[in-house]
This record gives sequence, C-alpha cells and structure tokens, in this order.
Amino acid sequence: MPINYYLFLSLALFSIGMVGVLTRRNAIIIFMCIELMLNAVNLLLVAFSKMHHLKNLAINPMIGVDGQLFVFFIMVVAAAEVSVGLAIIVMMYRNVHSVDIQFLNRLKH
Amino acid sequence: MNITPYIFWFLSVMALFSALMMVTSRNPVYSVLWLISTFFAISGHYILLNAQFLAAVNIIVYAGAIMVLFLFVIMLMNLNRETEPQKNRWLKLIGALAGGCLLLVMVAALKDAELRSQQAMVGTGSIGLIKVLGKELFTRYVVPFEISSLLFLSAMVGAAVIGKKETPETLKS
Amino acid sequence: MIALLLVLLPLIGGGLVFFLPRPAAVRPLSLLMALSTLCAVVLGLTLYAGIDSWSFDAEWIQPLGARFTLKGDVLGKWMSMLAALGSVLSVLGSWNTDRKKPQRFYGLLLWMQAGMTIVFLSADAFLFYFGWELALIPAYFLSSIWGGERRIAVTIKFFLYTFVGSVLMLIGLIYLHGLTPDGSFQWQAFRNLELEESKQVWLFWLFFLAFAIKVPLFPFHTWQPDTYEQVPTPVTLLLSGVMVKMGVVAMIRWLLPILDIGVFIWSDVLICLAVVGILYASLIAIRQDDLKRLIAYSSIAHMGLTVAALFSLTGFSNNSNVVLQYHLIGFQGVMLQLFSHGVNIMGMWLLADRIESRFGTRKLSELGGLARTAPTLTIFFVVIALANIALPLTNAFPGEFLQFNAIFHAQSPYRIVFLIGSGLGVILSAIYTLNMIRRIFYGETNSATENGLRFSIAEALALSVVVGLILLFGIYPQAALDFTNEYAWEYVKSIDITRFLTK
Amino acid sequence: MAMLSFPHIAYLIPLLPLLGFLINGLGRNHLSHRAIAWICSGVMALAFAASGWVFWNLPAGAPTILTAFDFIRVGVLNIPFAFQLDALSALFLLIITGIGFLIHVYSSAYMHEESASQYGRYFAYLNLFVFSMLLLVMGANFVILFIGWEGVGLCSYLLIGFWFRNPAYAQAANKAFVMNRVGDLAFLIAIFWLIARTGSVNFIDLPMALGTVGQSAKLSAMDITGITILLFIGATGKSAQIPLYTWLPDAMAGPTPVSALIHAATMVTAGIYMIARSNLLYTAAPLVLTIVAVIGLATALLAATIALRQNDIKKVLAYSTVSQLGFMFLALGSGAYVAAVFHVMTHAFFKALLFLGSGSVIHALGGEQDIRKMGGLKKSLPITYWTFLIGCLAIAGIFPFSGFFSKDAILLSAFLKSPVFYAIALFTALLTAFYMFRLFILTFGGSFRGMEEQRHHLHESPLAMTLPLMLLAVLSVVVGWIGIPEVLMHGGDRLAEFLSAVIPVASGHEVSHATEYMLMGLSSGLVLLSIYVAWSRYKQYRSEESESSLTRFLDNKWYVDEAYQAAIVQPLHRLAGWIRSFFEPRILDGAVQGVGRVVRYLSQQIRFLQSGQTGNYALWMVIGIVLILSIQFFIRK
Repeated sequence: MPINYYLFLSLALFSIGMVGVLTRRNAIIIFMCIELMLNAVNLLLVAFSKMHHLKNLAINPMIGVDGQLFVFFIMVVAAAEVSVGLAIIVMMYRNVHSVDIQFLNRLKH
Repeated sequence: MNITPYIFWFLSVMALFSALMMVTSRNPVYSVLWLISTFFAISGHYILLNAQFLAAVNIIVYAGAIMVLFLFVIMLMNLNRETEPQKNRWLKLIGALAGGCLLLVMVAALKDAELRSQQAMVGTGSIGLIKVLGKELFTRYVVPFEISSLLFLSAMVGAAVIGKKETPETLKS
Repeated sequence: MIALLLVLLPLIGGGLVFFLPRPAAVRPLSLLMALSTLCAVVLGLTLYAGIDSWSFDAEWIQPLGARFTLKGDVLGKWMSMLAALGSVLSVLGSWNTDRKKPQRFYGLLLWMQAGMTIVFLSADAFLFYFGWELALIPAYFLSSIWGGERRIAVTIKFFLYTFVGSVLMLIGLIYLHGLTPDGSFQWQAFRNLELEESKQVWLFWLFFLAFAIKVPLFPFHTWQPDTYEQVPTPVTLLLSGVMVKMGVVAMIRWLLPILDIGVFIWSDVLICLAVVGILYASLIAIRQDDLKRLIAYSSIAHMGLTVAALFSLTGFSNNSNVVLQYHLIGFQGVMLQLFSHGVNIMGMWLLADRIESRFGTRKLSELGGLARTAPTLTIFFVVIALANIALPLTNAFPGEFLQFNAIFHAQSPYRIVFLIGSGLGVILSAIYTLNMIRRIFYGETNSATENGLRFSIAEALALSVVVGLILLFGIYPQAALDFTNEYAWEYVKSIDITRFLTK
Repeated sequence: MAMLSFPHIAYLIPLLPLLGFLINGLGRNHLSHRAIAWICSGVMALAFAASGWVFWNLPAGAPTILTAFDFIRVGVLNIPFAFQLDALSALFLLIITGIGFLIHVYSSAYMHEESASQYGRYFAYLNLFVFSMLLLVMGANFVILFIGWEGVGLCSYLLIGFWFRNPAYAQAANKAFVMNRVGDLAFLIAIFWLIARTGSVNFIDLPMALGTVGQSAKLSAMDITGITILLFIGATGKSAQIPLYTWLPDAMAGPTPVSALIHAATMVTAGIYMIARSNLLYTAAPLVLTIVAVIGLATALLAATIALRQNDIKKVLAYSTVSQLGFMFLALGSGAYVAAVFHVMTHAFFKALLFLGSGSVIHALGGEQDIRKMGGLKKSLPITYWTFLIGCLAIAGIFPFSGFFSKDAILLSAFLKSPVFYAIALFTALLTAFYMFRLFILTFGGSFRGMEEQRHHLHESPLAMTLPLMLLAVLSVVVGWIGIPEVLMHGGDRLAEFLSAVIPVASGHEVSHATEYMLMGLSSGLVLLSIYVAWSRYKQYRSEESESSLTRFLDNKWYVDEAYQAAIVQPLHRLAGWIRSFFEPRILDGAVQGVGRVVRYLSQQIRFLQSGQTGNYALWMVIGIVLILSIQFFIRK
C-alpha cells in the first residue's frame, strides 16, 4: 500500500483525537481521545517501519524492528499513564464530584 | 484481484467512523465502546502490515485492559448518563476548526512529500513476528525493557497512592 | 595584592558577618572589616603604592574570554578609598540603631561595598558588569527588607530602573566584545577598537543610559528620591555617597575613552540635560518638605554639575596644549568633586538619619528650633550643609570651581548658556539649603523638638571625620589635586579626539 | 622671631581672629562672659596692633606678596593662598581691625544679657567675620578675595539670624545670603572669564593682562567690559546697590553692633574695595564706569528718599548706608577711586558711630527702635547725644568733620564726570542731611514720648559702650584730615599719595580753584539750610500722618520688595511647586510608572489567555502548532 494512505489515515485519526480533546469537557473522554492520538501515531510508526523494511531489505533484513519496538514501548507507557491518569481522575471525582475539566482551573491561581 | 486494498479501505473507514463516533457520543460508555472498535480496526491494520505481535498486544493491552479500566471507572462514577455539561458552542466550533486546520495543514504539507512514491510492505515481512521482536527485545532492548518494568511498578504505586481515600487522619499524618 | 584584598576583605567579611550566630558581635566585626579595608586602602596609598600591588589578573571565565582583572589606577584608588570610608561611616552612623537580623543587614552592606570596589577597580568589562550588579543586588535586599512603608514598590522601581540600564549596557558590552579581535573583555582591547563614528553614535546610548540612570541624570532620576526616602539611611549613605559615583566613574573609564566620538557628538545634549537637571532638581528641592527627599534632589543637582563638567572635557584640542590644560582643570575638578560630594552627602545622611530617629519625623514643617535645643547637631548640620553648597574653604568649593571652568571651556556654542544655567544652580542651592536650615533649626521649638539630641561617641566620631575631611580638602585641596594630577593629565590627553582628524 | 617681623607678622592678622573664633566656638559652654569678652577683644586688639605694625613697615612701591601655600594648582592655573600687602589692603586692615576692636568692646556690654553660650556664639561669629573680612582684603588674588567674600556673607547670615527664634529674622538672614549669592554668581563668572583669558587671577598679573607692560593685551575690550560688569554685579550684591540692595534694610534684624560692623563699616564696603582693587580693569572700561556711576547715583537717591520716611532708627541708618554706598559707587564710576576709598574710610567711622549710638539708645529704651516713641533723650544720654550729633554732622558733610572731605571729593568727581550727576548727588546729599537730622531731632530733641516705665529706666550706657562711642566720635572728626583737598592745603591729600602705588593718580581733568571753592561753598550752604529745615520741621513733634500718594509710595519703599516678590520670588515658587507636585510625579515619574502600567495592562490582557482551563491551553497549543507548521511549510519556502 502507498505510505500516503497510512499517513493520511493516521493524520485523520490524530486530528479527530485532537478535536475530541478540544471540544469535550469530560476528563475521561479527553483521556480516551489522547489514547486515540497515541494509536494514530503507533499506526504510522508501524507503517513506516514496514516502509523502511521494504526499502532497505537488501541491505539489512532486520531494519524496521526498532519502529515496532517503539510502538511497543509507547503502549507500555500508555498503559502506565492510563493507570495513573485514571487514578487522578478518580481522586478528582471524589473531591469535586465531577470530571468536568472546567473545574480544574487551579492553574489560573 | 488482490483483496488487500479492500481490507485496507474497510479497516480505514471503520477506524475513522468509530473514532468520530467516539468523539461525538454523548454517553461515555458508548465512547468507550466506539474507541474499542477503533482499536480493533487499527489492530486489523497491524495484521495487514504483518505486525502480528503488535496487533495482539494492541488488542490485549489496549482494547482489553485499558479500555476495560476506562469502563470500570466510568461505571464506578456512574457516568453512564448523558450528563456531561456541554462546552460553549463557539469554543466547540473553534476547537473543531483548529483540529481541522491542523489536519489540513499537515495534509497540505505532506501531500507533495517525496515519500509519496514509497510503499509500505503489506502482508509479508518477518519483522513484525513475535520471534523477531522478542529476540530483539531481550537482546538490544533489554535495558529499556527492564526499565519499563520499573515504570509500571512506579505507576502502580502511584495509582495506589493517589487513589487512596484521603481521610482527615491521613491528611494529618 | 592590595586590589584583591580590597575586594576580598568586604566579600569575606560580609560572609562572616552574614552567618554570625550572635547579633551582639555583628557591629564590632563589621566595623573591623570596614576599618581593615580602609587600612588596606591607606596602606595601598602609602607603603604599597606601586602599580604591582594594585594590579591583579587571573583567569576567570575562559569560554567567554572574561578575566578577573583588577587595576587600581588613581581613579580606582581614589574611589575605593571613598567606598571604604563610606562603609566605615555607614557602620559607625548606625552603631546605636537596633535592627532586626543585624547579621544579614551588615553582611549585605559589606557585600555592596565589595561590588562597588570591583566596579572601581576592574579593568575587564565583564568583571565590571559583575561588580555593577553585585552592588545592586544587596541594595535590593537591604531596601526591600529593612526599608520604610512603601519599600516594596519603591525597591522594585529602583531595581527595575537600574536593571534596565544594566541590561542595555550588557548588550553594548557584548557587542564590543564581539568586535574585539581576540574575544576579550579587557579595557585595553575595547580601547583599541577605535570604532567608526556611525557605530559610536548609537552604542553610546546603550552605555550612557545605564550610567545616567545610576548617577542619576535628569530625566532618569525619578527612582532616586523615592529610594532614598524609603531605604534605611546607612544604605542610603552608601547608595548616594558611593554608588551614584559608580555612574560617573563608569563614564570616566568606560564611556569617554572608548566611545569618545559618540560622547563628543552627543556632548551638547548631555550637558544640556545635566544643566536642566541641576535647575530642575534644585527647584524641586526648594519646595520639598521631606528632609531625605530634599537631600536626594540636592544630590541630583550636584551630580548634574559634575556630569556637565565631565562632558565638557571632550573635544578637539588640535594639539593645542592650552585646550588640554583647561580640560585638565575641569577633570581635576571632577575627580575632586567625586570624593568631596561623597563625603558631604554621607555627612548629610548621617545627620538626616539621626534627626529622623530622634524626632520621629523627616518633615521640615514638623521640626524647628533645634538650634536652641541641639546646638551640636546644628553646628554639624550647618557646616556639612554649607559644604554641600560649596561655600569656600569647604571641600566642594575647589571642585565646583574647577568644574565651572571646564563648562566655560566646553567646545560648544552654548557654553555660556550652560555656565549661567549651572551657575543659577548655585543660587538655588543656597535657597533650598538655607530654607532647610531655617525650618529645622530656627524658629520656635515644638513638642517634638523640645528635647534636644546628643550624639553617641560613634556618631560624633563619624561626623568629625566628615567635617575633618571637609575642612582638609577645603583649605588644602592641593593635597587631592597633587594625588590625581598625573593621572588626570594622561587621561585628558587620552580622550582628546584630535587623532581622529588626522586619520 | 621671624614670625613677628614684617611681613610674616601679617599672617597673624587673620589668624588671631580665627583663634578667637575657635576658642569661643568650642569653649562657649565652658567660658564665662568675662573670659569670652576678654579673649575676643584681646585677639582683636592684637590683630589691630599687628595691622598697625604692617602699616608702618609697609614698603613704598611694589606690593608685598606672602604666599602661604598653593590653594589650587592645576596645569596652567595657579591660585596660591597668598596675601597681598600694599597701601590699599593695609588701610583696610587698619579700618577693619580698629573698628572691629571697638565694636567687640562695645558688644561685650551690649550683648551682656545673653546667656554665656549665646554670648560665646555671638563673639565666635564676630571673630569669624573679622577673619573672613581680613581674608577678603588681604587676598592676593580674586579667589582668595572670593573666599573672604563668601565668608563674610556667611557670617552676616549667621549674625542676622542670631536671634533665630524669630522667624522674620531667620527669613531676613536667608534673604541676605541668597541676594548675596546672586551677586556672587556674577563674581564667579567674572573669575572664570578672567581665568579663561589670562590663566591667572592674581592682582599683580592684571597689568600684564591689560598689556600695559610691553606685552600684547590678553584681554580684548569686550572681555574687559564683560568682566567688569560681572564684577560690578557681584559688588551690587555685597554692597547693597540697585538691584540687589533690599537685603540690607532687612539685615537690621541682627544685633546692633553687628549692623555697625558688618552692615555699615566693613562688609558692605567690600564691593568698593573690590572695584578699587581692580581699578586698572575699570579704567579700561569707560562704559562700565558710567554704568557704575549711574547705578550708584540711582541707589543713593532711591535710598535717601526712602530714608526720609522710615521710623525705625536702624532702618533709617540702613537706608542711609545704602545711600552712602551709592555715593561711593558714584565716585568709583567717576574714576575717583581714591575718593571712594576715602569715603569708605570716613563712612566706616561715622556710620559705625551712628549705629553704635543707636544701639546705645535702643539699649537704654529696652529694645525700642521706633523714633516716634523716643525724644528728649539728650538729658539722660549725654554721651550718646554728643557723639551721635558728631556722627550726624559728619555724615551731613559739615566742615571740618570727616564726611565733609570725602563727600566733597565725591561731589567734585561727579562734577567732573557730568554736571547732571553732580546736581543729583548734591540733592541726595541734602536729603541725607535732612533725614539724618530728622532722626537726630526726633530721637534726642523735644520731650520723651515713650512709656512711663521706660522713662524710669533711662540711663546712659556703661563705659564699655560709651568709650568706643567717644573714640569713634573723635575719629569721625579727624579721619577726614588725611584727605584735605589740594585747594585748601597744599599736600593735604595724603591719602591719594599713600594709595598712589595701587591706584594711579588720575591726571587730566582739573578744575580751577574758584570752581572748587564755589562747589564746596554751595554744598556746605545748602546742607546747612537743609539741616535748618529739618530742625524747624521736627523741633516740635507732630505725627506725620498726612498721607499723600508720594509719601505712601516712600513709606512702602517704592514697592521694590513687592515687585521682586511678584516678579521673581512668586513665579519661581510657583514654578517649583508646579514641578514638584505636577511635572515630576505626573510627567516624568508618570512616564516611568506608565511603562510599568502598560506592561501590567498588557499582562492583564494576556492573563485572560491563562484561564486555567486546560482545554483552552490545548486549544492555544494547537493553534500554535498550526501556525508554526504553516510558517514552516508554506511561508519559509
């Protein structure tokens, strides 16, 4: 497949995630949008890894592995992030009984 | 007649549609479900790209563990109603516009890029196989891999500490 | 070695005092440090007067090309003496004043002295800038912690104002640094640049603004009265006695020799500013009711005269000895007046401090009749105040006399106007000074001034030193003039821009 | 002892009063009245003796220069701290120390009611004044002269404000100092000018600067005119001439002996001394001489008219001093420097006498100064009465009192300059005689008009006061005999001869003896007539309530003070107030604060971006990314 397709698909997913972040007020949804964005990037990484693999197969049959491993690590980090992030959201909900980010304007002060 | 493009298009449409639905659903539970659907589509892409390991991990970790976690939290908070207060319409519009602009700019920037002619290897190639990746992971990437375990540990501890109920007694101590 | 000692003594002494555990020992220790600095200066002027003992050069920040170069020329010696003296007077004058956290107070005071000494002695622009800021930062803390009611606002104004100047100067320094062939900050390297006119014209302002704010020169002076009013008086004493001299010293060392054409081009404007400043500050002083503000404005006026004289020195001599001779006269006046004004204004602050702490007010309208109840104070005050307005046989007279000569010889078509303008300052200064004396000391006493005031031994000592210096340099100014003569002659020859004509 | 021989003994002359000043100033809280009086009068007596010694040993011809040390020596400029001893300075030394001594003695009684420390302060100031005055006349260059010049101004300030608890007195002291400073500024500029052209301020270099000693002149005509005008402005300040005369009447706030010493005999004549000292310059500037003469004459007339209507005994004398100083300037302006110096000398004696006499009267009346409340003091104060009469006769210019000779010399010089000047001067002299005798008759003649208790306390002053009066009275008579005009006695003008080394004898205009006799007779006759008019007008006291616009004009002293107030003081005051309360805080500081305020305003505005809403931040971030990418990809191509 042309790499362009993956590129535009990833961009589209990423932008949708971005729009979600910008338009929603529910912290959990925003969080999920971020996950979506991460996935968009992951997809692109894998696509590129395969692209490089194809291109440089003759020189180095192992090329492109790094890209996929990066995706793996991103997933690792994302998992850790989600666990902490959700904990924070839970705590916030306990304190203000809402997950509305409009209540999280402490940065102003 | 190669079936690959059809699968590609199908998966792409599914991913985009699910993503859109996720963003637009009022009910968080639906959002989670649509997101899971997106993840499945993306995993499909991975399989298409012969990245089997990642496809598996994506489904297990993301669609399985993480999204279930989300679901739990949402249900725990009883957020399954459509209670989310809505943002100011203008702000929404601006947000959507900004995101759209971003897409537009990036697409415009990349559409003439020279890698247009490049192809991604679809369906073949061994690098996405578990054997290859695992070998690589435990040789060259063994240190980051171990460090990631530490990350998980700290995330676990962090989540536990943050999630602990703060009572006046604990606050004092 | 002496030069390094002069920097290190207050620096280390300040550190010692700063972390002293017991407040009781603070004042003796800081006095000891200040006195030992003064002793070092005196030793440096007598036994170890050689250039070797006054020079110090060491590697400092190599990547930048900055070196720790101290070079005590006569100007440096002269002014570090003033700094050491100011420090001694400042400690003596506040000997009986109780302050919270005296360790910090006196420690910062000594650090300030260290910074000023670096400015006076440094021959490396980066070190100079370092000292310039080092002197400013303790002043910031001193005034923001121990100042009067409006200290925070005033300190911020003071700090930002002077800092803006410093930053401009830093830009200029870096620019010059970039032009030097070997990437050096050394004075000599800057001097050798001999920039073309088009660059000097604008570079001049970068430096000048920093110095003018410090002096301060009209119209960049508005930080000064507020600051002097709010800052604790021992600090004011150092600020106006020594720190404002930094501005003039910087002009003498870093402006006139390095950007000589720029100075010449702008000299009319500058003298005009200075003269307007004299009249302006004097007029305000006439209507001033606050003693400290009055002294602040008088300081602006007097420094204005010094700056006017200094900028009158620039120009073409066309290798005529006579012109250089008159430049020499004016420059000698500037040198003398730098010291004299420092001494006088320090005396004024000592007295103002005493009056404020004793009678609880600085308002002239709330004082009065002190001549009857506090005759000793009156005598000191009148002597110092009259010295401040340059009555003959006091130290300011020879200085101002020579300075007026310089203005008369300025290479400007408006020099007569300048002379008369600055001369009118002489009259106005008499008006405000006599008004001040009249309102504080004459007339009937009131409940506040009914009980007079006695000086402690430390204060009397400090004031006697001031009066002694006033009379010494008033009656025999030649002592100072001889000291600075050779340097002054070399200096006026070096700032003569006739050489550019022949290029 | 080398120190005690001529000329080194001259060092002692200023040093002795300085010593007295230091002893009294530092020890005023520890010394008794008697000790203070003895020390001060003692140093003055010694200084007088030393002056006498100098005077007798003075070599004829070239002046003796004593250089103590270099005061300022920079490059070409060399100002030594040097004294110049010649006929002029020696003469002034004698006058200053002599009269100074007498006034010190007089003061010891007059000020006796002050507490010891105030008494000590008074004498310390007085000694300091004498020291400064001696510096002034002994200085060998303009700078030393200026040092003394400012010094006497300072002492005058301190002594006028001696009774500082009275705010009006303190104000008068300020006024005196400030007006003097105006003159001083002009003086200073003249010195700078001189330095600029000749590089020297020494008096002995003046002939060289003028090019009279075989060299080309360093001073152009314009320089000379400028310098002399500036010097003259300086002199108008110190010597109370138009336009800077108004401080002198106010200066009467000081103790009466101070008025006698400073504001009559010595300090105010400094201007005349200075011009006489630089007579070479003035002779070279005829235009300026005319200005000097006109100003002098105008001042003399103006002050005399004001004196006609004054009722304060000291104020009358003060205006008379201004008027007499005007006469001296007239003489200077007419080129008759000797006559001016002569009048300085005679005036010093008779005006000191008059002031001390008025002090005696005031003392007797317990501080009363209004002549309308005096009268009939002849019986109770006989010595004062007779000595005052002598003083009045001397100032009126009756033969053979000293004033006759000096005033006659001035009138003659004015006649030579222009008959118009002569006429006005003569008229002024008549006014002088009139107001002096008005004063005299109102004070001593008729019957006592004061309060009853004052009448009981009327007493003649103690010997310490009357002795100086008598001595001065004698001197007021005889001192004129050193300058007897040629026409009355051949070789009688010994003063001119004595001063000839300093002041070249003017040649040229000579008037015939007949004219001279006629002028003398005319003035004497008219003066006598004027005294008679005064006597007949005031022998019976009537209150002078008859108000006419002219008298009101004179009563208000020509409204000069008011005019100055309105034209200079008030505008300056208002300008200063405007700057202080508007320009400085609003415009200048406003600009500074304005910068801060603009920054704060902008940050206030930008702060809205910082809403605390993470969503907004993200939005901004995206917008930023979009912008950066757009720039990166599309604009920077």
